[in-house]
Amino acid sequence: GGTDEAGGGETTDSGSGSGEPLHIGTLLPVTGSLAQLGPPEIAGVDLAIAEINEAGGLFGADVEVTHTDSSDANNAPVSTASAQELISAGASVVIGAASSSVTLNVVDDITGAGVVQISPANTATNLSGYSDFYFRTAPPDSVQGDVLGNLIISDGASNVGILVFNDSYGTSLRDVVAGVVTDAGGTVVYGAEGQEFDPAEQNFSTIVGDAIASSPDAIAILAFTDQTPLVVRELVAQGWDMSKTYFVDGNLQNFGTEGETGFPAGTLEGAQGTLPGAFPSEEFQARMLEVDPELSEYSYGPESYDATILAALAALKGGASDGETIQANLAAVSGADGGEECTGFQECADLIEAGEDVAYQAVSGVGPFNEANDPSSAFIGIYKFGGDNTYTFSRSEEGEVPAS
Amino acid sequence: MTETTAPVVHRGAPAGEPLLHADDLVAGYLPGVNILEGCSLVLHPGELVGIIGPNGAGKSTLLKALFGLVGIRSGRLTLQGDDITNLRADALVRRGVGFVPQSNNVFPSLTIEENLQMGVFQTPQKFHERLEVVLHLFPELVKRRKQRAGALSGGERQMVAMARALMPEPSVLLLDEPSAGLSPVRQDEAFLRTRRINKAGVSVVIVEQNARRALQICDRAYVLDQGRNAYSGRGRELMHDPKVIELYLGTLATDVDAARDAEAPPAPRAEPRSGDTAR
Amino acid sequence: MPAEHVVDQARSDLQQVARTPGVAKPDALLVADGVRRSFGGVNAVDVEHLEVQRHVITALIGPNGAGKTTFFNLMTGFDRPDTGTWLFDGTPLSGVAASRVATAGMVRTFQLTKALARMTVLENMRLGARDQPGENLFTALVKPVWAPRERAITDKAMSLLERFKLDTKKDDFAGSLSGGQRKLLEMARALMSDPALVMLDEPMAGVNPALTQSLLGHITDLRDSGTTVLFVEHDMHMVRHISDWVVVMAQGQVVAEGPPAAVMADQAVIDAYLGAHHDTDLGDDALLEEGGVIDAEAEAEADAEEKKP
Amino acid sequence: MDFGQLLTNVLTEMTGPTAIAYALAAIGLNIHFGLTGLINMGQAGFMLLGAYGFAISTIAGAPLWLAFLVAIGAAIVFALLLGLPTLKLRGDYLAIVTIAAAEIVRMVGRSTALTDLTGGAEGLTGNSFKSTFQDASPFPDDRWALGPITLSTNASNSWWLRIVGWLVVALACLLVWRLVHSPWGRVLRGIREDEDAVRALGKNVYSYKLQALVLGGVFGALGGVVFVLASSVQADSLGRPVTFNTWTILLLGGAATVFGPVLGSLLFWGSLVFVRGFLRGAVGDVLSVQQVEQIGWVLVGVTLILLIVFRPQGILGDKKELAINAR
Amino acid sequence: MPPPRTEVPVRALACLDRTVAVRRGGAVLLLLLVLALTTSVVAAPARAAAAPCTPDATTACLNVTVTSPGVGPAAGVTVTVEGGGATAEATTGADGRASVPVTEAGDYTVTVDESTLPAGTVLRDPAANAATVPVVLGRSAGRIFQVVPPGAEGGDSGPAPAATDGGTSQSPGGGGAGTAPADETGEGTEASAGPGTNRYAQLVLAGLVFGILLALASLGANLIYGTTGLSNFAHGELVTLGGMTAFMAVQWWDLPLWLAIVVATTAGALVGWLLNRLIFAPLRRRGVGITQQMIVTIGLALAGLSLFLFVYGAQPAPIVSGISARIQIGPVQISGQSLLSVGVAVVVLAAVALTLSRTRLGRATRAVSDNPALAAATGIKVEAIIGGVWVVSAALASLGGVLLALYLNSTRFNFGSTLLLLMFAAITLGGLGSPLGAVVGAVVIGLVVELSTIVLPSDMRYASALVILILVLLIRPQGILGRAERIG
Ligand SMILES: Nc1ncnc2c1ncn2[C@@H]1O[C@H](COP(=O)(O)OP(=O)(O)OP(=O)(O)O)[C@@H](O)[C@H]1O
Ligand SMILES: Nc1ncnc2c1ncn2[C@@H]1O[C@H](COP(=O)(O)OP(=O)(O)OP(=O)(O)O)[C@@H](O)[C@H]1O
Ligand SMILES: [Mg+2]
Ligand SMILES: [Mg+2]
Repeated sequence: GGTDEAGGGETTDSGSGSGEPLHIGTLLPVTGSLAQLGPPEIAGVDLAIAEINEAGGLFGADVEVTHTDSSDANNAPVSTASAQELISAGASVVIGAASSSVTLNVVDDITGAGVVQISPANTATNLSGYSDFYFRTAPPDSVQGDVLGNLIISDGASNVGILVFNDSYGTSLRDVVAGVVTDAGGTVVYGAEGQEFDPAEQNFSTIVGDAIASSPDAIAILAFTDQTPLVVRELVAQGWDMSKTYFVDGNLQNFGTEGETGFPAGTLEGAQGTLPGAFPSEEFQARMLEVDPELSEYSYGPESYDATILAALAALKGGASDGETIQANLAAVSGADGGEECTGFQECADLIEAGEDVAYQAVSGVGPFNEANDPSSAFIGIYKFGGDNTYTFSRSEEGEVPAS
Repeated sequence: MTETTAPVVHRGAPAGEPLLHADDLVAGYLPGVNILEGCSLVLHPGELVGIIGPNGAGKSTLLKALFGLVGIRSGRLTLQGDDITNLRADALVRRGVGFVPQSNNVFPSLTIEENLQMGVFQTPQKFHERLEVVLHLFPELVKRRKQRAGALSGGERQMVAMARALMPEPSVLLLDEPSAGLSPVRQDEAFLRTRRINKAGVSVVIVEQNARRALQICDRAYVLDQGRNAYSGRGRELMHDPKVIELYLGTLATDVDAARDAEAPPAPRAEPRSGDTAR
Repeated sequence: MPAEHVVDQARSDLQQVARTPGVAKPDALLVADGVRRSFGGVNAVDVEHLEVQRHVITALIGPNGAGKTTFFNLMTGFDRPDTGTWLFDGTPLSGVAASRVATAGMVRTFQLTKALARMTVLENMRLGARDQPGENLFTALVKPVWAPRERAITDKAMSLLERFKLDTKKDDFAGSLSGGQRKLLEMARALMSDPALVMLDEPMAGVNPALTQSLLGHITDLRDSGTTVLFVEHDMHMVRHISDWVVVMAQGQVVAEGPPAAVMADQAVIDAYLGAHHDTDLGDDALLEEGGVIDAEAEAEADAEEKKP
Repeated sequence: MDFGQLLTNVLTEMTGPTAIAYALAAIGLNIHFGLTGLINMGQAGFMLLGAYGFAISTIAGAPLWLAFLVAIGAAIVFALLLGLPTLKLRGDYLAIVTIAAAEIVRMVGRSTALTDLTGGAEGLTGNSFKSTFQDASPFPDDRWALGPITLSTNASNSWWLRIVGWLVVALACLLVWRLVHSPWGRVLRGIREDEDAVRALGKNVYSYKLQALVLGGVFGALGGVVFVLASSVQADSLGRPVTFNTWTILLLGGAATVFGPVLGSLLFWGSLVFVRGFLRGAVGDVLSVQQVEQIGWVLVGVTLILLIVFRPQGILGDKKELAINAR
Repeated sequence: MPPPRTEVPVRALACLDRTVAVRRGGAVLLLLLVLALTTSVVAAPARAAAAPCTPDATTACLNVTVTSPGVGPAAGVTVTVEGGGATAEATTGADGRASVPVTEAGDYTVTVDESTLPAGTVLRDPAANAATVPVVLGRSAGRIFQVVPPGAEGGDSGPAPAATDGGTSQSPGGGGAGTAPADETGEGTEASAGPGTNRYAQLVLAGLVFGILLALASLGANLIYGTTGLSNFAHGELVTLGGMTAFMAVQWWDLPLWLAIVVATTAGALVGWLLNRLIFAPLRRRGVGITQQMIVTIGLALAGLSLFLFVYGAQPAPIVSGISARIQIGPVQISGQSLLSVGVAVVVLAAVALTLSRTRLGRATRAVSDNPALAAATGIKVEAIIGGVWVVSAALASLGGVLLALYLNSTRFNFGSTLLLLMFAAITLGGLGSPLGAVVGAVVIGLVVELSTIVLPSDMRYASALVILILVLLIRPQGILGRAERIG
C-alpha cells in the first residue's frame, strides 16, 4: 500500500507549474447491459473536471479527460481495448469500471502499466487490496449491508425476503444483509444463496410470487436500475405492501410519478433505501444536472466525482501527475493520515498549496482509504419514499469497514 | 436424308410466325462461362419439338433460359412475337408457359395434392376442376393425395412433377426428361400423354435422353452439342440418320431388338380393352 | 484376381437355378431373409428371401414404388427394417451402420444423385477410394505417408473419368454438372472403391444412350474383373443387354426371378411392368385414340395394383 | 484528431491478445464450419471451458504445461459430451444445441453453487492464475517499447503473451493448412456437402465429425486461455456475443480458407478500434461519449452488413464456391 | 388488525393476514406507521415514551422486536437491555417493537421475559434469549425474537406443526446465509403470490402466459426460417422495436394503448418490408449463401441494439405507467393487462396458424422454402412471398414485443436480444419451420422456465429450459412436430 510513505513534507513545494498536465481517463459503461450506470458516472467525472479547471486546473494546465467505453462483461474486448487506448494515450488515472467483472478484466493491464485505477462502483470482495494501484470510492458492502440489515431488523421485520441478482454487487451485498439479519435473530426467507435471479432476467412474475409466498415481513431489492422497475411493478401487481420494501444505492432513484421512470402516485410511499453519502444534496444533483441535463438518476455520480477530485488532489500533493505519484498520495489526501478536513477541490487545493495535510470529505460520504485501498468507512444515508415516489433524506449512519 | 445432318438451324420448321422463338441465345451460370453459345430454337403453334444431345450439352440450360431461370446474356427470345428475354418465370407462367424441371421437381414437404395446388397458384379457382382431370391422368396418385411428396419414390415424383405442370392448362409446355425414372409402361404412357396433350393444342418442347422415344413422337427435333445447335430436322429423319445414331442415339436398342428377334418370338399382345375413360 | 472362368462358372451355374422367386443360388453373395419395411401401414418392402449370385450382373426391376430403392436403403444401412436379416458374404449386416456396410464391400449409388457440390469432380472421385491412410487425422499430417496412395487414386480416378466422359470436367465443381453428368459421377465414384458388390440405383436414367452403350462395356468389364453388380433400371434394353439374372419386385415383394429373356417373356411381368408395346413406335397415330392399347395396359397395371392389398 | 495515436491503438489491438484469441477461436470454427459444415454456435463455450480448465488447474497448483493440457482436455471432454449425442442432428438443430450448451456452461459457471470453483459471477481474478505463464517468460519484468507500442514484457497483456499467442496461431494455421490439403480434410469437405453420400462411400461420418468438433474445440479452448491470460476468467465475458463475433470473423476472412480466420480477426478488432476512435476524434465535440460509442457500434454493424453485401465470400474466400448453390 | 394468537395452523393465518394486506394496502401501512409512532420507547429505565428513537452522534437505538413469523407482532412483551453499565427495560408495543436509546457504544445483552410472551407461545430459539447485540453510536441496532407455538421451537430445524403438507415449497434456506425458517414450509402448496392461490396452478399459468407470448414473438423467426432457411439473429431487435414503438406511442405521443399496439405492429411490418427490400432481397438475388445472410442479421442485430440504446437510453421503458393489479380467477391470479395480452396473442396465433395450414398462401411459403427455383417455375411469385413473410414476421415480432413488454412490465433497449435465445429454443424445440411447432415449443419453454423454479435456483431456470431443449432433440432430432426426411 502507498499509505505508509507519501510524506506530505516533501511535496510542499508543489502547487503550480511543476508537473505535466494531468490526464484522466474514464472506463465507464455507455453501451451494454449496464449502460444506464454510465451517464451519472461520467457526469460526476465531468463535474469534477469542470470544477478543477475552473479553479485553474493543475500545474497551470487544464486537466484533460478521455472518456472510453467499458461496455459490460459480455463484451469484454471493448473494455480491454479501451484500457489499452487509455494507457497508450498517457492517462495516469483511470476512473472505472462500473462492474467488478469488467474491472477484473482490465485491472492487471492498467495497474501493470503504472496507471492508477479508481473505481467508483466496484464492490466485489476479491478486489480488496488487489493492487497498490487499484482504489475504489464505492462504499464497501460491509457498511451499506450492515446499515440496511439493521434498518430492516429495526423496523421490526423478522422474515426478510431479498430479491437479488446474481452479480457480485448483488450477492456480496446480500451476504452482508443476510448475515446481519440472521445474527439479529431474523430469518432470510427468500433470496438466500441459490435464489438469485439472472442479471438478464426480465420475467419476474414467478420470482416475485415466490418471494411473496415465503411470507416475508420486508423485501429488499438488491439490483440495478435496469431490473428494479420491473420488480417493483411486479411486486405492486401482486399486492405487496411497498412500504415494506428496501432499496440500495444500485437502484435508489427518484422514480417520480410521470414519464418513463414513473409509477402511479403513492406506489412507493413508505419504502426506504440506503445510499452512501452523508447528504448527496439536491445541490450536488443540480450541479450534476448542469453538466448533463439529460440525467435521470445519480447512482455512483458522487463516487465518480470523488474519485476524480481525489486523483487531482493526489497529483497536486505529489507535485506530479504521473501514476506513481498519484498512487503514493491518494491515501494521504483522502485523510488516511488525518489532516484538515476540506470539501471540494478549491478548498482542499488551497490547503495543500499552503502545505497542509488534508482530509478530503467525500461527497459520497466515504472515509479515507484503508490499507486495502478501500474506503475505510462510509456514511450511509437512509431515505424514505413519499407519495410522489421520490425519496427524502431521513437520517444517516456511519459505518467502519472491519479490518480484514 | 443426308441433308438433314447439315447443321442448318430449324430444318423442317413450318413457315409462319413461330410461337416461341429463341435466337442465338448465349447464357450461363458462372460469370464469364457461357454454357449456351448461340443456341436457336423455334416452336410453332401446335408443334411438338424434341431436344436431344449428350450429357452436359446444355439442353436443360436452354429450357431454363427459355423459362427465365437462367440469365440470357445475349440473343433474343420472343413469345408470340413479344420479347420475353429475361422475363421472370412467374410472368411466363401467367402467359401460359409450363415447365417440368429435370431434378428437384417436387416440393418435398407438401403433400401431393398441395403440390398440385401449387401448379395452379395463379388461378386457384381452377384447382378442383383441374385436379379431377389431372388425377384422372395419373390414377396412381389418387390414393396418395395426402402423402408428402418427399416420401415418394423417384418415379412417383416424376409423375407428380408432370401432373403439376399440367394443372394450369399451359399453352406451351417445356418438359425436361419427363420419362426419366419411370417404369417402361409409364414411360410409354408419358410419351403418349405428351402427344395427346400436344394434339389437344399445346405446343411442347421436350428434352429427352430416351432419345428414340422422343424422336418417335416429336414433329421436329434439335440436337444440341456443347451449347450449340448440331443438327435439326424431322424426328424420324434424325432417328435414322447414321451420324446422329453414332454420336447420340447409340445402337443398343436396335442391337438388342435384333438379338431378341433372333432369339425368341415376340411377346404376345395384350387384348385391347374397352371402357376407357382416359382423356 | 478372379479369372474369366470364375465368372463364366457363375453365369453357367445360374442356368441351373429354378426360376421361382426367392430361389437359392449356388454361390450367393448377398442373402436377405424376411426383410420388411412399412411406412404408415403400407409395406414398401416385404422380401421373403432373396439371394444375389456372386460374380454376375443382377438387375432389379419393377414398377415405380415397388420398393427397389427402399430395399437398397435397407441393405446398405440407410434405413432400418421392421424385421429381417441379411448376410453379405457370410457376415450379417443387419443393423450395421451405412459406412461399415460400405467398407465391408457393398457400395451403392443414389437414384436422386448426391454430388458433393462444392468439391471438384476429381475430389469427388478421390473421396470414393478406399485405404487412403491420409484419411486418418494423424497420418494426414505426414504427407509422405499418403502421397503415393494419393497418386494411385488420382490415376485411377482419371481413367474412370475418361471412360465416363467427365475428364474435361475434372476441375469443375460437382454442383455445376448437368443432371446426367451427376448420374455418371455418382456411378464412377462408387466404382472408385473396388467394391465386392456395387448396387446401382437407376445408373443410366438421364444418361445419353450413346454413352450408356459405351458404359455397358465398362460394367461387364467390372463383372469380369470380379465385381458383383446389382442394379435397378427401367431401361429394358440395358437390362436385356448386360444382365445375367433379373429379379422383379412389385409392391415390395419379389414376384419373379430368372434370366432376362425368360423374365421379360413372363406374362405377369409384362402385364405389371413392361407393357407389351415398349417396342412399338409411339409415333403411330393409332395409339392416340381413346381406349387404345396403351390405355388398356395402364388400366391393367392399375387393376393389378388394386388387387393386391 | 491524433491519427498517430489512433493508428497506434489500432495496431495495438490488431496484434493484441483479443485478436489472437479470436483468431484461434475462428480457426477452430473454421474446422467446424468451413471444413465440416458443422454449425457450431457455441464456440464461446469451448473458450470458456478452456479458460476455466487453465485457471482452475493453475490455482490448484498445476504447472503451466499441465494447465494447458487441462484446458485442452476440458475442450475435448466437452466436445465429446456435446458431439456424441448431437452430431447425428441436422445442421440447424446442431446450431441451437451448441448455443444452448455454451449458455449452460456459462450459466453454471457463474452460478453461486460453484463459487468455490469458478468464482461464481465474480469469476477468477487475473492475479490468481496468470503467474505461471508470466514466470515462464525469458524476458525481464519491464516495459518495452517497440515502434509506437509500449507494453509490459510479461504482465498480462504483454509482449510475452503476444509472442506466444502468435506462435500458436502460426502453428495452428500450419496444421490447418496441412489438414485441409490432406485426404482427411477432403473427407470433412465431403461431409460438409452431403454426409449421406460420404457415408455411402464407407467413411465413418460420425467419427470424422467428432474429430472435427474436438479439434476445432481445442483451438477454441486455446483461444480462451489466451483471452483470459490478458484479462480474467469471467463466465459472462465468454458468452453469446463472443460466438457471434467469431462467426463474423470467420466469414469476414473467408470460411474454408486457411488464413481467413486470422485476417478476419485482425480486421475485425482493428476496425472496431478504428471506427470508435475515429468517431471520438471526429465528432467527439458534437456528441457525448455515450452517443459516440453507441453510434460506433451502429457503424460496426452496418459495416459488417456492407462487407457481406459487397464481398459475401469473405476477403479470402472463393467466389466460385458461393455460386454453387448447395441448397 | 389485531393479530390472532391461537393454535390455528399458521398457514391459514398467513393467508388471512395476506388477504387483509392485499385488500387494504395503504390503510394498513398508515395504521402501522401510527402505531409505530405511538408505541416507541424512551431511555431506560422509563417505559414507553412518545418520541421515536433516532440515532445521532451521541445516541444509538437498540430496536428489539418480538414477533411470531407469519402471525404478527407480539405486544406487551417485556425486554431487558443490559450494558454500558446500565439496565433498561421496555415493553413491546402493538407492532412488537421496543426501541431503547443508548448513549454508550459496546455490547448489550437483550433478554426477553418469557413469562410475558403471549399465551400459547414460546421463544423459537430459547437458547438465544439473552442475546448480545453490538451497538455503535449513531447507528441503529436491531434484535428480533421470534415466538412460535410450543413444540415448534428449537433452532432452525423442522417444519412448523402447521405444515402438514410441507416440504414441497421452495427451500430458501439451502445456502449458508439464511437459516431455514420454521415457518416457510407453512406455505405448502397453497400460497403463492396470494391467498387462495395454488402455487402449481399459478406456475403453470405463468408458464402458459409467457409461453404464448413468446410463441407470438418467435413465430416470425420461424416463418423466416421456414421460407428462406435463414436464422434471423436480428429478430430480437424486431421484438424490441415493437415494445419501443408502443412505448413512444403511449409515453411520448399520448396515444391510447390499443392504437399504440396498432402503430407498433405497423412499424414492425414496415421495417420488415424495408429489411427485405433493401438488404435481403438483393442478397438473395445475388445468390449469397444462407450463412452469409445470417452474419448480416448479426450485423443488423448489433446495429439495431446500439441504435435503440442511442435513441432510448439504457433505462427500462414501461409502455404504460400504471400498474395493473392482479385479479383472482379460481386458484390463480393474473393481471388484467396480461389477460388482454394473452387474448390478443391467442387470436393472432390462431389466425396465423390457420392461414398457414389452410390457405394457398401458407402452402406457398412452404413451397418456397422447399425449392425456390421450382416455386418460381410453378408461377409463385417467390420474391413477393418472401417479402410478405418478412412483413408478417416482423409485424408479429413487434406485436409480440408489445404484448411481452406489457406482461413483463417494461421494455428496454436489449429487451428482445435477451429473449432471442429463448425464442430460438422455442422454434427449434417445436421443429424448425413448423409454425405450430413454434407455438408448442414456446409453451414448453415457458412452462419449463416457470416450473423449474420449484426445484432449481431461479438464475438457472433458463439453463434448465435449454437442457430440456437438448434432451428433446436427442430423443426427437427433428423437434417435437418436425418430420424426418427420406434418404435416397
Ligand atoms: N448450376 C450450374 N452452375 C454451373 N454450371 C452448370 C450448372 N448447371 C449446369 N452447368 C453446366 O452447364 C453445362 C450444361 O448443363 P445442362 O444441365 O444444360 O446439360 P444437359 O444438356 O441438360 O445435360 P443432361 O442430359 O446431363 O441433363 C454442363 O457442362 C454443366 O456442367
Ligand atoms: N420415408 C418414406 N415415407 C413414406 N413412404 C415411403 C418412404 N420411403 C418410401 N416410401 C414409399 O415406399 C414405396 C417404395 O418406394 P421406393 O423408393 O423403394 O420405390 P422404387 O421401387 O425405388 O420406385 P422408383 O422406380 O419409382 O424409384 C413408395 O410407394 C414410396 O412412396
Ligand atoms: Mg439436363
Ligand atoms: Mg427408386
